Amino acid sequence: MPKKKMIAMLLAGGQGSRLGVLTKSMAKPAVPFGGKYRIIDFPLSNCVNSDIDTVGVLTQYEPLALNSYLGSGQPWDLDRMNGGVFVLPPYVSGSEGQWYSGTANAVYQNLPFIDQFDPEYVLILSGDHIYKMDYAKMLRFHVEKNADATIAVLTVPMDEASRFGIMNTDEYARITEFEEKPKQPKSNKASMGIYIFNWRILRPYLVNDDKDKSSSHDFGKNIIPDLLRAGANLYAYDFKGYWKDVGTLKSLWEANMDLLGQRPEFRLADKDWRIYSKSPAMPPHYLGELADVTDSIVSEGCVVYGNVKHSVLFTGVHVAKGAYIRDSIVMPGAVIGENAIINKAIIGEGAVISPGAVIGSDPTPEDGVYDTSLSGDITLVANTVTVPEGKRVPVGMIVQ
Amino acid sequence: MPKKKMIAMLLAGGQGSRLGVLTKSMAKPAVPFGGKYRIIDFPLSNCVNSDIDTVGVLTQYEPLALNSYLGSGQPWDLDRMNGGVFVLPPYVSGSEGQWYSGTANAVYQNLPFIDQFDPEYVLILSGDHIYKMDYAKMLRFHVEKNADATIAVLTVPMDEASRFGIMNTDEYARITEFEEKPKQPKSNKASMGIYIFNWRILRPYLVNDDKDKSSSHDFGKNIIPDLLRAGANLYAYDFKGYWKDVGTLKSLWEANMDLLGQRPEFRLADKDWRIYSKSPAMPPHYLGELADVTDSIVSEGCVVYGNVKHSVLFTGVHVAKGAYIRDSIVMPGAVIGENAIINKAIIGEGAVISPGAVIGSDPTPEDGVYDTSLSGDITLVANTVTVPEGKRVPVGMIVQ
Amino acid sequence: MENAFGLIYTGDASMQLRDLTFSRSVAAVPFGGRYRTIDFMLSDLVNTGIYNVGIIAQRNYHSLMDHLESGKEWDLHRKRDGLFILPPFVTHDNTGVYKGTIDAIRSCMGYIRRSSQKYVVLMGSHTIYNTTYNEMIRSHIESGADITIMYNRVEDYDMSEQFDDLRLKFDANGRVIDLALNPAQPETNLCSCDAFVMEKSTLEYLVEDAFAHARYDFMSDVLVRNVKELNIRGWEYKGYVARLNSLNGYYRHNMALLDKAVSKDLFSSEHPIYTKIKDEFPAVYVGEGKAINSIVADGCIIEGRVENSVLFRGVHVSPGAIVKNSIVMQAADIGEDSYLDYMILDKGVSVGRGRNLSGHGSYPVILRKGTKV
Amino acid sequence: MENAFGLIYTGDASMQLRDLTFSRSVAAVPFGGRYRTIDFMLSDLVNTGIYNVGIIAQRNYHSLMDHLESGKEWDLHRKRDGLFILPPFVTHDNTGVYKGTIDAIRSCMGYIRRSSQKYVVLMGSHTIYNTTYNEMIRSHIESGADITIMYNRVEDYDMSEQFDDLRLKFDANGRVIDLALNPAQPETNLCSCDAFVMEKSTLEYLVEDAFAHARYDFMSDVLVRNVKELNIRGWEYKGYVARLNSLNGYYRHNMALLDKAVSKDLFSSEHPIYTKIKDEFPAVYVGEGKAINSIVADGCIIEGRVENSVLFRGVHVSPGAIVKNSIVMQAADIGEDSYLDYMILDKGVSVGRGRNLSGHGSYPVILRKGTKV
Repeated sequence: MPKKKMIAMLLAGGQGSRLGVLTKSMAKPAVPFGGKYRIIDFPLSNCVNSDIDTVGVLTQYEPLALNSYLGSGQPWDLDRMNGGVFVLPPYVSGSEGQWYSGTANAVYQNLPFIDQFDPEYVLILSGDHIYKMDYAKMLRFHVEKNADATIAVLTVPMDEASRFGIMNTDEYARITEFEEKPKQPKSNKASMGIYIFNWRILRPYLVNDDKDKSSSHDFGKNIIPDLLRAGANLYAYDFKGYWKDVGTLKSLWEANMDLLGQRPEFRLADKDWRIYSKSPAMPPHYLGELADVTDSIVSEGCVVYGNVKHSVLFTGVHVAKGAYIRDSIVMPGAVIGENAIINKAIIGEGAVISPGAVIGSDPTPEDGVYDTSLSGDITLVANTVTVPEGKRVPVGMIVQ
Repeated sequence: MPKKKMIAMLLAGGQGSRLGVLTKSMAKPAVPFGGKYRIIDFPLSNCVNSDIDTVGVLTQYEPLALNSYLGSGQPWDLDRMNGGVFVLPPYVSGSEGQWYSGTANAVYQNLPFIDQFDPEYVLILSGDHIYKMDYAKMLRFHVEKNADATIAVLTVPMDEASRFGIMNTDEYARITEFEEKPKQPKSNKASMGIYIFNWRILRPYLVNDDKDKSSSHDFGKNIIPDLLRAGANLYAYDFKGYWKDVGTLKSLWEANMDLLGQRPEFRLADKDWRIYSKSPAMPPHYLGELADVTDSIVSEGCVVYGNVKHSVLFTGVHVAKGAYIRDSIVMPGAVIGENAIINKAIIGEGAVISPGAVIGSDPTPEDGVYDTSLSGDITLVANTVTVPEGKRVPVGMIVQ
Repeated sequence: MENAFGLIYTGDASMQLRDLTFSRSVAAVPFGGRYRTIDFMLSDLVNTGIYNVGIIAQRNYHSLMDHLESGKEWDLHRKRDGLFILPPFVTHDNTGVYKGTIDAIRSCMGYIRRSSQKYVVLMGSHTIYNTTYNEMIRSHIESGADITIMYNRVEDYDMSEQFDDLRLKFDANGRVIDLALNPAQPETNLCSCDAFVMEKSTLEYLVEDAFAHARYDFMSDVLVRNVKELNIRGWEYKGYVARLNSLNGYYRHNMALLDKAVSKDLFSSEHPIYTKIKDEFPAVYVGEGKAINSIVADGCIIEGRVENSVLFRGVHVSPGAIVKNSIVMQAADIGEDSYLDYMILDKGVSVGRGRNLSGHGSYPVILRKGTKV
Repeated sequence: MENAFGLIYTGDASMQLRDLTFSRSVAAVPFGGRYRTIDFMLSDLVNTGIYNVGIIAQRNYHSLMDHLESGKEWDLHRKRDGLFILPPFVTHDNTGVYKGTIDAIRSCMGYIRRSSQKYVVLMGSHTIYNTTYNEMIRSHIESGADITIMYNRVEDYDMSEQFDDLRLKFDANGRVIDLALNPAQPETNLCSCDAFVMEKSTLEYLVEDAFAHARYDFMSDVLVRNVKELNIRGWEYKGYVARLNSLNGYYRHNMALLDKAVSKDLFSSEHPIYTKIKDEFPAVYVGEGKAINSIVADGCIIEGRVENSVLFRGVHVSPGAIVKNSIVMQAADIGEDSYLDYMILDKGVSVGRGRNLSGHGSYPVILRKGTKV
């Protein structure tokens, strides 16, 4: 196996319990996003666009959807002879097996996988962030700084800093201190959970961490503090741009809303940084004579006869005439019946909203005044659920 | 996902503990065989040659080598858009994970995988058998008999029948009784561990078997007897041809020896039933001026200056001048030093036999009289071990 | 899997489609918002379970090669069988132009001979439909026919667009007793769909025999001429058939997709139509952007108004622009406040701000690939 | 990954290799038991970390296309970049034959323009070696050269085989001050390896400029003519170089692989040479079957005697047959008790029982593809 300069380890293990029923039978990275994507498309496309051709996907929770989705890796150009995308589940070694007990432990259990590529650098990624990032630039920074580890950080509003892991740095961007959710933050540089390590440096720390029974085997809680204590060269890499952890229903909804508008917060229409995904074989979408679609994303296979305002329709969604959808995301294959009303809601994959049903409140704002606030509650209809005719699902309810 | 007529589930979970040190860090199906193959190439190639394009590989023991080897499935033509080869490890569902506790349990835990293809038939295979078999023919037999399940059987010598699971059948090949290793066998039709089930029939049996705490969740021990008890239509499909379980060092050695000679027991040189494998990028082999190679298989990347009699040299093996190899198998990348002697032995991957070392007994038989008996013991040098200069490793010893 | 292979004749640049086939064969002509005509033939075969497909290419097959690549989008990148592009063998003696279908088929006899399947489905490339051939092959075998022709009932065949119009007449037993090619006064409304099933050995014999007698056209010289000698039968296809035999026909069949019944027929979810993946983002409607009664593909940015139109991938309709009754192919850029009516825009056309371009329903105007207006 | 793309000129059928290039380009000529010459160029590029490669094809590129397929064996089947076969565009005006290298490169300016890399490695296809270009590119950048030529020191260049023999003369600062193409009396033993590094923009300018002045040969009209104007430098390759510039040379370089030092150079395990996988079984020696001082590929069945020879994949040497000093290409069948000495057998040759065929060391006899003797 030829040596690799840098390989990526993508932590996709999370059950994503804060996404609730959406992740009942799939790992969080397999959750649909942005009309035709799944969350994992974003870190994978970032890798490919950054010339990283070897990605280990660490997962132990309901990997079927993810496994089937990733397949041979071809949609992301990751069907490589040397390298490619590998799903890495826990396994039995010697006579017994061990489940992944933390982010660092998951990587530790796959030391032989990493060692076979003999990489200089290892990039650690999460499977639940939406962003476009050139990891090659971050690596250049890491090399220039002669760092042992580099952590990507985002500048957050000072009054929100206490919700994040905060890096305090000196004038050369060297990290002097790391505080997890500090009450009195000294800086507003928040860790994005994206790390580049010199593999030579990281490896012994993983081995030692495994022996420490009191450790929670986590990069943020254990490995980074261990390295800091030992006086290692840790640097903070400033990331400018859109980044969102879509770990909650609200943030998932919000990130989808961020795709809309004349100057969207996050732009999918970017020829220079393509997001790859596995495309289903569906025809282009069709809008009927009476369809009224405004400020929305409409994916292939959709057939729309009704009204869609400021919403994201995923592949193969049917919207019957008279239906009214607003400030909502409708996941693949969902069917919205005649005169149904969907307002500020998430409709799961393959859900059926029967005619006349109302999901969320009746919409009151005028056209062009959309609710993108996080104050009101999101209403959720889980995957494959059928909401009966005329049924009213109140604001904030979760139907499963 | 389009419906499939038949998909295969390949049980590759075995640690293969009877292969001892050879499987210390890899699952049995990844063990090298026949010069350039690994054991799993045989069932996989059988699948592809039988027009089965969807194979689930069930594994939980050291899957790294297998995972890396299978990659995108391309070498076996299994990089398909719908279907292909999938490595299926145990996983966490809900809040906890469960390791595979038996062959039937492994398939049970992957019900959702099978269901997504909605197959009419499911083929159950083992990952440790060497044979060429047209499963499409077996399926035709299964359909003609209108069977619920069909078990491939091999006719074994009557005096060995008590070592096998024996199927007693009526004149129409219908199985009337199944006896596991019977003291007084009534027939000599031994189960090969290859089953075709109607998925509709098998599915509820797997679900019920999972609930039975006393079950060992095994196809042979539980599912087949359950079906028989329930009066299901079970048929025995007579397989004619070479078949070998290579679960022991002796049978692995013997099966390799079976490839040699003018009329080999098992013929690799078969254009009509190609065995596919992942090829390393190595040049053709080179035999030096003084090389004396007789009745042997020599793979790409080998460089031979010494003597090789009735042996199998795997890819990239080096044999220095004066070395003498006889009735042996030398696995990929092993190096045999000057004047070393290897007799009736298995040399593991990357092992180094230093000059003058002797593995097994000094050879005595004349040219052309080879020892293919299983009476004497095999000597084994484990993967990557170095045997020092001049060292004598006695017959039957295992060096690790 | 069927015991058959597919052989698709992509023909030379056809004059019927005028500027659309200026630099591509009919098989590579864009259709229905994200497809090329060849996608339908390939998907029909793959959905049948036929995984050995030969494509007889002539000159100008580069855009076809680009589109097909290794065949992986149709699951046809295979070690055994798969997709074979059979280009003309250009040598000092051979200019790469075939004398006719017979000559073209004969030039790939090597491929035909090597194919291990018993039956062949021979197809043209200007007739679009969505079916599987399983039933047709079964009916071919059961009837004992030499050749089975797929046909449909045509109601309003526009005689001014007549092209490769092969009419079938049956006797009471279902045997074809007369075939007429491009008849001025068709006796029947049963019209060949340009797909033929026969045994491979039958094809080999018929082609060699015709060639030996200097006859070069499969339809007239083999089928029509031998209707008495051969046991020819038919298999009726009842779904929608789009014959791209004129520019008007091309326009009409694209527009027909706005009819739900037609698009359901051609884009059956049971038999998906596969095509090359372009990794475009989903279409986005921005500001005043609207579309009604239209088909819009991925990668479109709609800021203007679209009516009764088919938009291919990556079209940008700027604010204030109005696109009506038009077919707009890949990556067109429609400038602000421009107006298009009854237009066909080939790939990469750019329409400047405020331009006003109109064709007419019976004569849509076509803008060539890459035109800047 | 290097910021460079590769451009390989495969040339037309070369007369130097006589019957070997009767139906294939030099790039598709089999070499070394399991390779084609193009495998070396592609592997050199891929091992360098160059994943954007254009191959300028001329007539007779079908066997090349068959061999390369989607480029997956070289890991060149990619969505961004990858392998591009650039066939001649045959139209009514263009017969598909280029006037020279300049004309050929110019015909794929579209590909060159679209390539996003700054540097280009331009290569011919009859010079075989195993290296990476990383060091050469670095030296090119550091020296500030316009063009860097890869060269090696030749000791025993056979002037009777002279072909595309470009000699370099340096000044004290390492700048090339003289280039001589096919000189009758070479002044130096520094000979171009037919690989050139330059900025893409330099190539674009030089090609357009030469073409505008009706000059069509890259070596004579661009390099030799402009040696004063251009800052041309060299990068010395010290490993084995096989120039396939004559049939004798072809024979000699294949035989040189029996020398351990040469085969180690060309088949370095650090820089593997990739080729198309054929899924052959490993070679098997049966009964009296023996081989000495020979290279034997997968799929061979050796029942006779092989000496000082190179056997490609799938060769069968029957009992009693003797093969000496010969190159035997894929799938040859050597009959019982036959005798071959100093022969080159092209693909699929069949030698009958008891046949006796001999060439001579200085003039090996070649049997054309598919010959039955």
